[in-house]
Amino acid sequence: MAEYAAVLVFLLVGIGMVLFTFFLARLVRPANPYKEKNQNYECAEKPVGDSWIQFNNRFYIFALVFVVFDVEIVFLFPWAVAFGQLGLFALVEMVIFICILLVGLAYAWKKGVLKWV
Amino acid sequence: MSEIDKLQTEEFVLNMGPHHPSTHGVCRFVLKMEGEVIKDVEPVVGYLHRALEKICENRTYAQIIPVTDRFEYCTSMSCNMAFALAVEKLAAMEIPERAQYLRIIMLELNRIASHLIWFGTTALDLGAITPFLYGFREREFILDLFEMTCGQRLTYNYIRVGGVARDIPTQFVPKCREFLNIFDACVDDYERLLTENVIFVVRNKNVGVLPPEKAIAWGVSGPALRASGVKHDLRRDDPYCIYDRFDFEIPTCQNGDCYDRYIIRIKEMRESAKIVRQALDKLPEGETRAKVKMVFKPPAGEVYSRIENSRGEMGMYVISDGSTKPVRVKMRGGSYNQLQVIPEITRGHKIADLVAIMASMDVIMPEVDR
Amino acid sequence: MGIIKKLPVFLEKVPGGGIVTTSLDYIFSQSQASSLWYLLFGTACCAIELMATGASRYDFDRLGMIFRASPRQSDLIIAAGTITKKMAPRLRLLYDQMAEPRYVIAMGGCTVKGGPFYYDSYAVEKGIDHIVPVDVYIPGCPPRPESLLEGCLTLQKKVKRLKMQDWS
Amino acid sequence: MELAGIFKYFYELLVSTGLPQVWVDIIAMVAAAVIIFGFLAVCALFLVWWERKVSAHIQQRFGPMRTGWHGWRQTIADAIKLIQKEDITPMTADRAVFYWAPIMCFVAAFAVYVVMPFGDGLIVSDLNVGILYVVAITSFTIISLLMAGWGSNNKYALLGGMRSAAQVVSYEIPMVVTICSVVLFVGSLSMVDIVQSQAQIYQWYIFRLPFGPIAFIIYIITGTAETNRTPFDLPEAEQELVAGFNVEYSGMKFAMFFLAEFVNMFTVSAIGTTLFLGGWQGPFLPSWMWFLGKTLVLVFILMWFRWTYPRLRVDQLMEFSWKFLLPLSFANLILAGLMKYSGWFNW
Amino acid sequence: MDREQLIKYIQDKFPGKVTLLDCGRVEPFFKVELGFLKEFCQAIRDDTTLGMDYLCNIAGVDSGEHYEVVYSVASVKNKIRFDFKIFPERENPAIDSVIDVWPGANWYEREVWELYGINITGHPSLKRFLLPDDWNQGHPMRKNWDAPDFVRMPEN
Repeated sequence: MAEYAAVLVFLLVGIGMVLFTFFLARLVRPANPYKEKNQNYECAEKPVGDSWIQFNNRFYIFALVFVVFDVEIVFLFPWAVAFGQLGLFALVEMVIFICILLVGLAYAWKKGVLKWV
Repeated sequence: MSEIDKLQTEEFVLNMGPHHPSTHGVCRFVLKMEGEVIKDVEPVVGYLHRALEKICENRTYAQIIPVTDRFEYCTSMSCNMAFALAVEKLAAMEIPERAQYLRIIMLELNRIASHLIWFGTTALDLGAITPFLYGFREREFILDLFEMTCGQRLTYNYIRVGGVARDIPTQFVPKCREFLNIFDACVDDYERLLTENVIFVVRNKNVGVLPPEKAIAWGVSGPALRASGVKHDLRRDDPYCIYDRFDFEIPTCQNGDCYDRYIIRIKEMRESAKIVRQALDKLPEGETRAKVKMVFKPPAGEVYSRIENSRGEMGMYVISDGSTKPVRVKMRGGSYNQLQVIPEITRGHKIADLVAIMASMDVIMPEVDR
Repeated sequence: MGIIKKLPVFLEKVPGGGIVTTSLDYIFSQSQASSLWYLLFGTACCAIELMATGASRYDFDRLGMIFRASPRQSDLIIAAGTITKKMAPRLRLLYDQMAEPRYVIAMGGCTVKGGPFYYDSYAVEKGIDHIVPVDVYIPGCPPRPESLLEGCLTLQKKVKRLKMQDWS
Repeated sequence: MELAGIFKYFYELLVSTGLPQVWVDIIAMVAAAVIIFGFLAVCALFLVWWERKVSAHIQQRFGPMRTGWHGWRQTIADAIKLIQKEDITPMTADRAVFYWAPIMCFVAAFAVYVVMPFGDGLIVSDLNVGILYVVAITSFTIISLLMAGWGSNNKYALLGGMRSAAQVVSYEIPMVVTICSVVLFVGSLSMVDIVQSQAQIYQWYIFRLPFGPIAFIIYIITGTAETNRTPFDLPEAEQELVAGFNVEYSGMKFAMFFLAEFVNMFTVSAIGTTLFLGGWQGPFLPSWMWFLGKTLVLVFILMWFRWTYPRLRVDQLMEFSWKFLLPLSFANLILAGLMKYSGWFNW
Repeated sequence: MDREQLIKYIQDKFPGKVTLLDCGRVEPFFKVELGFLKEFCQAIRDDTTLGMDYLCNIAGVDSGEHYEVVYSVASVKNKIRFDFKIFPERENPAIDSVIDVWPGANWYEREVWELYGINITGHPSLKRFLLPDDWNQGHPMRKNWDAPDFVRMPEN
């Protein structure tokens, strides 16, 4: 577990360093906010409506497909690591597994899910 | 498929412009979007409305020529030309031979320069930055030629009523030949960068298809019209100047999509170079300007004259009442109609396609707003 | 903000503090001057010359100037081209939305004083200094790339003279 | 001149002070983190400068020339200027999300370097899940871009953020599958093991025909997409979305996105070096030089892409990933399995 | 079809409604009766001999005494071109829209409406076009128009 401490240290040091530069900039930079300046930029026009809207659902479907595949990949990694010891059986099994996955992909493709709008 | 589409997506209104990198000036599109798909476009123009026509009403004919320069600054020569042609038609003037040939050389060089700007900005709008700089590199050669002729890089005031302002300097012809010699290789270079680039092709094929009937009905002209398969070029169909003496092709394509418009313009650059070469060969000696009185008063009358500019039909409608100033000058640019038709061909496409269509139509805002 | 403005006042009292102040001034103003990112903003004819200046022969990048499309990240508006009455509020808004310190170059006759559209035009703003504060004026219709580069160098000189106390 | 010895010397010096082991380790790690942070800052500044010079020379220009010799101080000046820029938060923005997005973006890019094998013995911590950790931590970048897009409450930023999320999500899978095919050969997830399994030049995975070159090309394509660079730079497509997700960011926050982009580019190249080009392995020169050299070559290739290609459209981008790269990468994985099992090129 | 033939053809086709004006220098200029505009446009577009399918230009004119709207039309396939004018009334000028005939007329008509104040009946969206959204100073292309900040070119 001790090795993983490095990850924690890196995260903390990273956040710390970035915050430190922000602090440094705070000392130096001007600050003069007013209404027009803080208005959202929309090509030099006043923004029409809010941008927090119900966004295109297609996006969430992509996310779902992604999650499906990502979970499969979690299974792939241990298989790949232990492949040397497992031999032919593992290979055939994984080919079947991947084929099932690809059938899923083909289904999604046919259903038109993979069309980004 | 259908189940997904039934799920609700909120429409939102997105302003694209007036300050936007790819609206070619200061045009604004009010887009009704559904996700990335454009449901409706409304162009809002007028951000560059400078009242050129009002200004023309209070200038003498000689003073109007520099005003027309600002009407369409990418091809100022043809603006000069269109106006000079209108006034010459009014006054039924004879133009010296040498001036005619010089006009052709300048117009065609200017067409190349304008197409090079289009080439650069099109590539830029599609995300390729390097072709932009290549296009501008060759454009500088042409600008050098113009500069040695009339002292300006962009607003030339060179083609005047009755001829051209002054004769070309002696180095012009050799320099121009030098440029023409390298130019074909340069166009090959551009084509290598884009024409068969897979990404460029998929971005442009079948995007913004403009069928020929629609193009004519909406008044689209120039390369955009020819890309739809209509062989219409005023240099041939309604010859002005001495275009009927030259041998050149009018390229046409069939599909009318962005890619065809690209191909047409690339071919046109080569054709223009061909015309310049012929004109240089035939260039006669002699006067460069007809005798025009200091206080120039064309007879009363009205004329609409049109020429083929790099963006399509450029028309000048001039009313003279016999005094030193015109009653009315109306300028008509090709971009006006091409911008007008953009909503028609953009619905259902994505933002990125709008950018590509805008680039391929080669819209330039001062021609619309004046 | 505020602390840095008071710093010179404080440092003056310290022996040798002047050295710190001047060298800080030097570093800050030099780096600001040599990295003026300009906003991609052009309306008319001058915009073409602005593009030509950015292109290979004249090459803005030599001076460390690159374009940014968003006003939030740019330091400089080169108002290239005619500003009409319809455009004027938009230019002001763009200027407002830039992060300070920000500079304006009025490029071309139209932005300086209306240029060829001063007379007889009902739609052109007669000089953009009615709308935004201008640092450098470049006359010409349109100015040549050389004069634009000269204008930028003039602006650089102006920025290099800035001291910490002057910061807004 | 191997650098590992120097670090070892300092570590032993620290041990000899008699501090408890825990403290020694923590101090060493913090020191390593600070050193790598410094390295990355310098590296990113260098890459920005380099990119500007490369682009300039591709385009027959000179690029920065006025600040120092060939403008070497240019990006330093840019950084100091960005420190002086005002920091604007739009009034309708979600302040917390808006504030933390750049931090997260940079930290995600930075934390990868825990397992980066810079040279022989130059690795902060050789985690036994190495490459999986890299894959996991780089995914945080998407969240930060999404945060930036959402937090700005700007439509362009939102479109940019959404695009970036969809894009990275799509390209993640072929990338991971490709990495998986290398892991299959190595039989370990540790970065050091991956490097050590390619000790000789003919053992580099790029040369293991036929699977190696395909895997490498898929990796480079997906890597370009993951770092949002042309032809996949849709999230910040200047000509479409003004500046995409970072349209509202100014000053130091923008600088963080900017730096993170270049750090990510370096990361992708470094991982590519480790996986396919034998990492630090190489004759004569010290290992870290080999590592840096190979990485910079890959970085150069990414830059070359950027200044040559136009940009894809968003739906074409997605289709390319799902309909072409994904099946190809799975096929390649099976191919790799067959190769490993049958023993071709498996020396 | 040359100039004389064209004049004759049009005068024969629309007797009484269309008259030839003498202002045309190159191409013929016709005057079309106020109420007859739309019908005329439809007819010249659908006529096979003419086939004026292409609208080049619409220009509003204020000659000082009266308003005019000038249409320049062309035929892409027959390669002929002519212009015709219509004279709206001085008070409350109004003309018919020709969008149904040539959709490209849309913006030209908007412009005429905005700059000359000539009302276009049947136009779907007469909104502010070239002038600022908050413009309230009338129709600037009219000859007698003036505004406080409008500077005329001084006569030398």
